[in-house]
Amino acid sequence: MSRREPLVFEISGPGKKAFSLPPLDVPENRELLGSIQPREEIPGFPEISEPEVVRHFTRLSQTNFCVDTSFYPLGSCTMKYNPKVNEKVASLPGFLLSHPQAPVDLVQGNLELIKKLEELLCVVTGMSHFTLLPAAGAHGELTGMMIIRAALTRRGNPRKIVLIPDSAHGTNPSSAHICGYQVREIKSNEAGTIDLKDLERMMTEEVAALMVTNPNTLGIFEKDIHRVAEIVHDRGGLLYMDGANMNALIGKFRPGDHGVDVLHLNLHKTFATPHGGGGPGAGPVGVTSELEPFLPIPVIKREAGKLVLDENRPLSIGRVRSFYGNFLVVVKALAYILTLGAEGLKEVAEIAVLNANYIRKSLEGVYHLKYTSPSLHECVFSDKRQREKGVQNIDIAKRLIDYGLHPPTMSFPLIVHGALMIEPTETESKAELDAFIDAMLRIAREAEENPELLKKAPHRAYVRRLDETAAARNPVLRWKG
Amino acid sequence: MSRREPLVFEISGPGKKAFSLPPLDVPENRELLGSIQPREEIPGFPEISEPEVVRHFTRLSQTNFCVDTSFYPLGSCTMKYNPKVNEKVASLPGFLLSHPQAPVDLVQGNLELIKKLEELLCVVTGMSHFTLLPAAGAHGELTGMMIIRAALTRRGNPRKIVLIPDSAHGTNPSSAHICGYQVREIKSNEAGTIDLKDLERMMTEEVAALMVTNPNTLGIFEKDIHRVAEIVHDRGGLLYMDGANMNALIGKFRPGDHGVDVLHLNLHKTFATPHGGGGPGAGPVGVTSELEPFLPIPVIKREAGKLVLDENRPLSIGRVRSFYGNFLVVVKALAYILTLGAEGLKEVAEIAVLNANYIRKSLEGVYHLKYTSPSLHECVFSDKRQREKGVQNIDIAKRLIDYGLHPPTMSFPLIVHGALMIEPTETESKAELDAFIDAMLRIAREAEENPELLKKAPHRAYVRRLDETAAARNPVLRWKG
Amino acid sequence: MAYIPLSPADIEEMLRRIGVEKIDDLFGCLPEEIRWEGPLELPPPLTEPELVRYFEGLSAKNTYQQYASFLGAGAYQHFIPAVVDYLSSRGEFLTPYTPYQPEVSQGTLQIIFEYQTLICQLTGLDIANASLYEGATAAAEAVLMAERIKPRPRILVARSLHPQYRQVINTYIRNLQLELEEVAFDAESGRIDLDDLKKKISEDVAAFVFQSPNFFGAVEEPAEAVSLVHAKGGLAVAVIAEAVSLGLLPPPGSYGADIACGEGQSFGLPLSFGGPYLGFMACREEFLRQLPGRIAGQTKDAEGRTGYVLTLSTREQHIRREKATSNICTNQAWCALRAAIFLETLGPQGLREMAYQNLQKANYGLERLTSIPGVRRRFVGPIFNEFVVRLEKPVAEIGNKLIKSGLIAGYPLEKDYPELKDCLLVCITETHSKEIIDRLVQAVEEVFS
Amino acid sequence: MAYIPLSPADIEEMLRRIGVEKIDDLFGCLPEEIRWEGPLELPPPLTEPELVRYFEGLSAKNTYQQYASFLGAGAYQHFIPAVVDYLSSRGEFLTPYTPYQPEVSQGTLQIIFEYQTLICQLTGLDIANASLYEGATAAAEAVLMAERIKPRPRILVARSLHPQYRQVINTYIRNLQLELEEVAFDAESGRIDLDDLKKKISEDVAAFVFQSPNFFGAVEEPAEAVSLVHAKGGLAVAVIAEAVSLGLLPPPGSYGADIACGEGQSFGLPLSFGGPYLGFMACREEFLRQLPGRIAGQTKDAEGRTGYVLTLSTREQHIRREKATSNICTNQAWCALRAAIFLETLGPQGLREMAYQNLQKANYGLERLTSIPGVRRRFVGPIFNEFVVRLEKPVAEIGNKLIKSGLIAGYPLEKDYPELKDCLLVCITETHSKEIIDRLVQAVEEVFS
Ligand SMILES: Cc1ncc(COP(=O)(O)O)c(C=O)c1O
Ligand SMILES: Cc1ncc(COP(=O)(O)O)c(C=O)c1O
Repeated sequence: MSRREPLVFEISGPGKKAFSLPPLDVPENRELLGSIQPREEIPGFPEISEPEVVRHFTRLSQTNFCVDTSFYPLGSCTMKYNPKVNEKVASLPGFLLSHPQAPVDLVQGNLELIKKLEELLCVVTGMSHFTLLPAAGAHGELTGMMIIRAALTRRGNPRKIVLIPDSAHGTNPSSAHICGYQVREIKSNEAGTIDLKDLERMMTEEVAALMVTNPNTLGIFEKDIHRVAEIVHDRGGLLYMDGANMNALIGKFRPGDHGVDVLHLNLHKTFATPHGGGGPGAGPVGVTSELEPFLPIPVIKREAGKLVLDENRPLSIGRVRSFYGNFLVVVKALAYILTLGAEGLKEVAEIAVLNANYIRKSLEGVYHLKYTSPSLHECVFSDKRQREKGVQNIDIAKRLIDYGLHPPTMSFPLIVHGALMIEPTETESKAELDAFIDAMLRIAREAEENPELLKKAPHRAYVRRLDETAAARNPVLRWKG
Repeated sequence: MSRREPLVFEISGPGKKAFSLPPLDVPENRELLGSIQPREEIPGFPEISEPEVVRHFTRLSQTNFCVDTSFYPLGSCTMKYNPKVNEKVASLPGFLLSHPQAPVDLVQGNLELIKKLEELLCVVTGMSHFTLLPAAGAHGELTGMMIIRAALTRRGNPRKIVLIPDSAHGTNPSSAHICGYQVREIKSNEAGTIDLKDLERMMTEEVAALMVTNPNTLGIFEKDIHRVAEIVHDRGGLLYMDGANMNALIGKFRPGDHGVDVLHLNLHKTFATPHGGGGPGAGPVGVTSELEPFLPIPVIKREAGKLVLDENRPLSIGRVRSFYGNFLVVVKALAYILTLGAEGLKEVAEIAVLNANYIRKSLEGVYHLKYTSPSLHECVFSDKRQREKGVQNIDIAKRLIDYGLHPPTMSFPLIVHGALMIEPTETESKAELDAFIDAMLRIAREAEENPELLKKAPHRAYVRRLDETAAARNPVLRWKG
Repeated sequence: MAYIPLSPADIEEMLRRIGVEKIDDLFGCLPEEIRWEGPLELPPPLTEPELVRYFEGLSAKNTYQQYASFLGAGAYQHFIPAVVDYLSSRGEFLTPYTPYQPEVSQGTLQIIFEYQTLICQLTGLDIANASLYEGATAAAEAVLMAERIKPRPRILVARSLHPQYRQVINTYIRNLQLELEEVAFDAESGRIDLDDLKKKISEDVAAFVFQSPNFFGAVEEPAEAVSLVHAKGGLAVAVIAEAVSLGLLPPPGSYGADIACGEGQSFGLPLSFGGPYLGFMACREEFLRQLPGRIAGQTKDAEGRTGYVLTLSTREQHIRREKATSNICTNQAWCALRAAIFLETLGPQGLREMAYQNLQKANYGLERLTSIPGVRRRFVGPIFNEFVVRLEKPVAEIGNKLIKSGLIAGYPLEKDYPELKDCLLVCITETHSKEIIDRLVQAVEEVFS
Repeated sequence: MAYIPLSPADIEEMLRRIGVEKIDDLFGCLPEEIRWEGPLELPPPLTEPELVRYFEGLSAKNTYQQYASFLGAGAYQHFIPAVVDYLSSRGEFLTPYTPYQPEVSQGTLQIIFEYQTLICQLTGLDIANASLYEGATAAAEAVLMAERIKPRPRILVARSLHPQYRQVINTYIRNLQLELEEVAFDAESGRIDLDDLKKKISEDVAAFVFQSPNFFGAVEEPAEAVSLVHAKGGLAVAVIAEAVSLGLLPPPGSYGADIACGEGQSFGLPLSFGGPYLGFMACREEFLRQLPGRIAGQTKDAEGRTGYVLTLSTREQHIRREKATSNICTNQAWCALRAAIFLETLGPQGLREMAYQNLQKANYGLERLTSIPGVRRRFVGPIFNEFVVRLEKPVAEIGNKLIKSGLIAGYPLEKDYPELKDCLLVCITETHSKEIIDRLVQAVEEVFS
């Protein structure tokens, strides 16, 4: 009986409107477009009033789970609290209104801000230089791999292959591929980490780089990172680290100190910028000083007491996007670091790891844990036990919705069949964790006693379970009226 | 199973915090309070973190129905759409940051703004002067009645009695009473309006004023307003009009042209300022030029090219609140009038009346309509038919909740037993009206077929029906831990 | 028009259903003679870009915000955490009305319940209401309430109560056969003159109303005054105009106040040229039935779960009409919401720290200023975040000179207290950095040298 | 710390449950040798008031916003209705992630579906994705997509395509054995030089990429160019850098574009120093399986009710890994939300009117400016809201003088087009009043007199 919000196109009515401009204040000239026929109408484009706009989006908004309302333990995504003061400072008029093509003299505040965050990220990671241009993690990977390719090309040979552990996020192989590399998978060992022997075997002169995620997507620290770097470097390769999981390590481990040549961070994870329903984020890339010449343009530098844009960099990989990155995201991340300081950031890692281990300990024995190495910021269970009753990870996930909880990540790591990758982050209270644990334990019992209940879940959401197969089979990708 | 948000006191944990100030930057002196013992603690005061603050209030917010999400036909309250740009202009720093004790030279923008709205309200209502000081409708009534009393006192006799129709809102008699008057009720006639004969009879030399609401709370126009004014004036009384229902009349009828001596408006009704979950509002009072000397202080006047505050007004009733009224509400109301202009305001009244009549026509015959005079902006049905099945207005109201609709007003007018006072306003679409009509028709059928369903409603709200009797019998008015 | 969601076709169809030809037919009930036919003489409508420009223009005509200001006198500049704006601007808080229908208003109601509890905790009293208009009318309501409890003809108010509050009380009671009398302040300390109180208190006094910190910023120690009042069977009404002081100073309950009321603006409401602000009121449990305004209470739903409702409405105008405890209907709920967010964000440590910094900084400023020859402290005794200085040059002249240096030094007391015509009321809060205080000191020094 | 909701007691209890003594024990998996032990050398933490002050300081260091600016060149100042900020700032939109779990993300998903439809309607193409990073990477993705559809070694780009877009395409393809070649612009009209295109087009060209209105503001009539490309079996990729133009100019679908992509910043995103912006992409239905990025689709739930999901994810990296159509994961969903609110608020009339005013005002400015001796129109033919003028004095000198009068006259073309070193690109939108345009004209006049 609960009413469903129609599509805007179904609310539309000819003649309704929500917006007007002031009357044109220059003499009108009806012959400006020459032989070009201006379009007479935009078929189907919706016409609604302002109250309808507001209701439409407000109602739709309420059907979303989000960090502001719900525990959101989506593994690998670091769904932490997004501080509200950061939104406020990112809306200051000097930032919002400044044009990316403005003369640099008039936007020194912006350049100082970007430079500042670059410097602080160097401090945090031990890398020697950062670029804040990439729009997201994957974009950072691409940028980073391009830097590696450019550096190796400069050394004489870009090489052909990139090694990537089988536990890696899908963007890693995809980014390497767009950069012109073939991808070879390294199998994880029983501890869930890189098998050094395998690495030694595969790390040939053909291999440009190893892309390692640390802690990896199982939440396990690649403790041999030092040795890994040695092997890669010995064979003339470079070491790329996917820093998407830095929330576990911040203030505890600086990749730049331990042989990592290129690193990307996700500001929308570790540095608390909001995920926006899928973006925008930012994926800054840090490099060693050796790789600095290859950074994308523009690079901000200080010259005669002011900040300028350096685009004249012959070794640069070139431009990876227009303008200066997702600037407002950068503002928020800087605000976050300045608020937390050194102690605060370390506390982030500590509590993130505490929370994950609290969950792990509370669910171990009830859910199957394929890799039992110590967990850092997340733990990856599987549905192995529940599958005996025909219950899969997706059923558990959908049942969590009935308890008002966002499900964990299930799409990876691919090496855990039926994965439930749980990352609570440090911004969850014990009460929230306990509610989640409690729900998971109940669900495990329900899986025993009433598996159908789970397979039909969710029962109490805005919609019942949606048919994703049908969606892909008969794609309806736009309203057609 | 849906989780309920605990009280903040239940989330509290010693040592958690959401806010810090910068360190004290002046030399500390520990002996400043002399013999006064600073309080050591505030027993029970909650300690929570910022993520918890945000979740707490966001979750709670979602349990509210509101104009931004729901049709809200609460009669007599004019729950129209609150334009968002008005919120924006009311947050401009020049308004938000200005101190009420600032030297007038430094706040000329504010004074101009207030003056402007005073003038425009005069245009809209035909009154000769306005004060924007009152904080709400009832405060306006009190102010207005004080003005009447002061004027009559000046004429020689404040008199003793105020006449008020039995259909009036409860604030009318209450305000008159606080102003030192006895209240006498005038019975409504069969048309639902003031009985002129009765008025003639009751309008003695003892009577200070008649408080009339027009259109009255039945949504019916007091068409004899002219004659009413004559009668009151002939006997030396003054005519007060409660303008809470001006949404029906704006651009169609100006009270000041027809014998009304004092009028209050509700900016939070007719002029679209948000209701804020119960306030703030503003209840400006308009008066004839004869009554101008009695307006409360301060009065803004122009003097040597600038605006100043006149507090030296010997006949004034005095000060009715601190400072200059609910200033930000005034900003929003001015924005509304300037956006709509003359044509827009008239359209407001027209569509408000159209919408109400559309509902009336669609429900007539199914719900009982005690007064069949033409409706303006609202129509008042009753539960008379449904009561035969034991179903009362409250059951209908609670059932509407199950359909995602806010119930109408039920607490008055007292002359309609089991009232359902429905005011759709002009900002509802036909689709919203149809959904409401449809629900009301279904509920009428449900009342026939399954009265228990209604008596147990709501079934799908955040809570089931709440026990108001128990609340009043054993008042628990604060958390005690 | 942007705010009307009906298309011409919708209107046609609706008119058809109603059975009239045109909208004007629906106004047939307005006799032609009295119908307004012409267009209203209003300015032509503004589009959104024009509207924004117009108000930006007005906002910019205010220059106050460009000054470093030391104004208090009933409205206080405090820091407001970003979450207060973020949360309170949600449509679910801005656009519902009074929670008459509790099942669809649990958010509003639970927050009122929390707010009432916070006010009780802060004031040290038993119960609180959901809000009143602002401080001055709250004080007036307290007087009316006291008189209902103790129907006696005289009301005493301290002369150190905010002058506007005194005026409002006077406006409210002058039609009610009540007599208002002022109790002097002690010329040396600025506090309640106990001798004067002793003289004036009697068994026909319904209530004694005083403010602490008082209008001069002096922190009262009201226990003795309260005893005097109680001894004659009257009620003690404590007014708090600077609510942040409750984070540090003894609560009204601790010194025996029967009713505490005042202004909650300091709890997360911007200065906003004086409104909307937040009237609050708390009292002892036994006076519950005389408390004005809305009250939220806890109850159970049909399934036994806890929920909240407006309660005890038999006190209110919509039930009791002329016999109600107040005529208030629309109150300041959204301001109370902001106060609740503010207080829950600050917590006991944050509120205390804020109050403590006010105390420290104001005293620092007081000490520095009064070390300038020509500037003297007017009253002895503890202050909170305001204090009175006596200037050896005309206050207006000094004020004008400082304004030229971008400073508003304070509130001149002459208008309200002719006897203090050479005095200035200076307010310093946690928002004033040492640097800005020093700037004031230096500027005053210059004026006096 | 404000963002951590655990009390010391909570931590104790949790450690006990885990069975370790202290938090540090949980980091045992980090070998001691590689653990960072010291504190990070970061500035001391700022409290909220300090943080706000710090950023206010940085914001104030930007002075750009004090100028009347005629900059466009890929980023456009348009009016943004208040509802866009109001609605998009809701936590329910800001703080969820990609809607992997559709049952708790119907809001996000339905809005993406609406957004995709709006983009299809505006571009006149069949399908659209949920967003890409911004205009330049969208163009690069379009090139990669075209090459997957037509695996051929050469890519042609119009020299009148935004210089930064050309550079980004170059960065993306240089590791992929693809060759990039520029197609000249006609020296007179600034449009695509069809002769040059004819010379360069061949059967080994995968795609021809052009922009309309192009970087010089000239409105292309691309039908002929598109035919030339199609005749050789290549794909025509239309780039739109100024999305508001779609409200008035013929949509890419109407002139045969196979893929349309570009920058959606004009749809409700503030200038923000260049980001976050909104890459959009639409194409013909047959290319669906090669489209990069997320796509929302309609489906049914278990009770047969309509709902929305992310679909066709077999194109994407999390399923296909190195064989995916793109590596994109996090996109610009929130920017697409803002675009959807913006477009639904403007509606067809509003968007058309906005575009129309851009056209009229820019042409008014063009005419007025070029009536000044020393200022000449560089290209003939219709423009939208940007145009190029040739100045008879050095561009930098003129620019510096105007800046002193508070004006930023436009974007000097020399850096990107040495052949246009005496030229300035001027942008005028609906946000420029006649008065401000006239002020520019007058200032330029003064400089030239
Ligand atoms: C481990 C890991 N690497 C890379 C990415 C890609 O980052 P983005 O989505 O910002 O492109 C993700 C994102 O979920 C991730 O979890
Ligand atoms: C007819 C009428 N008069 C007066 C009032 C009182 O106005 P307020 O609530 O603003 O005090 C109301 C409020 O609902 C009303 O409907």
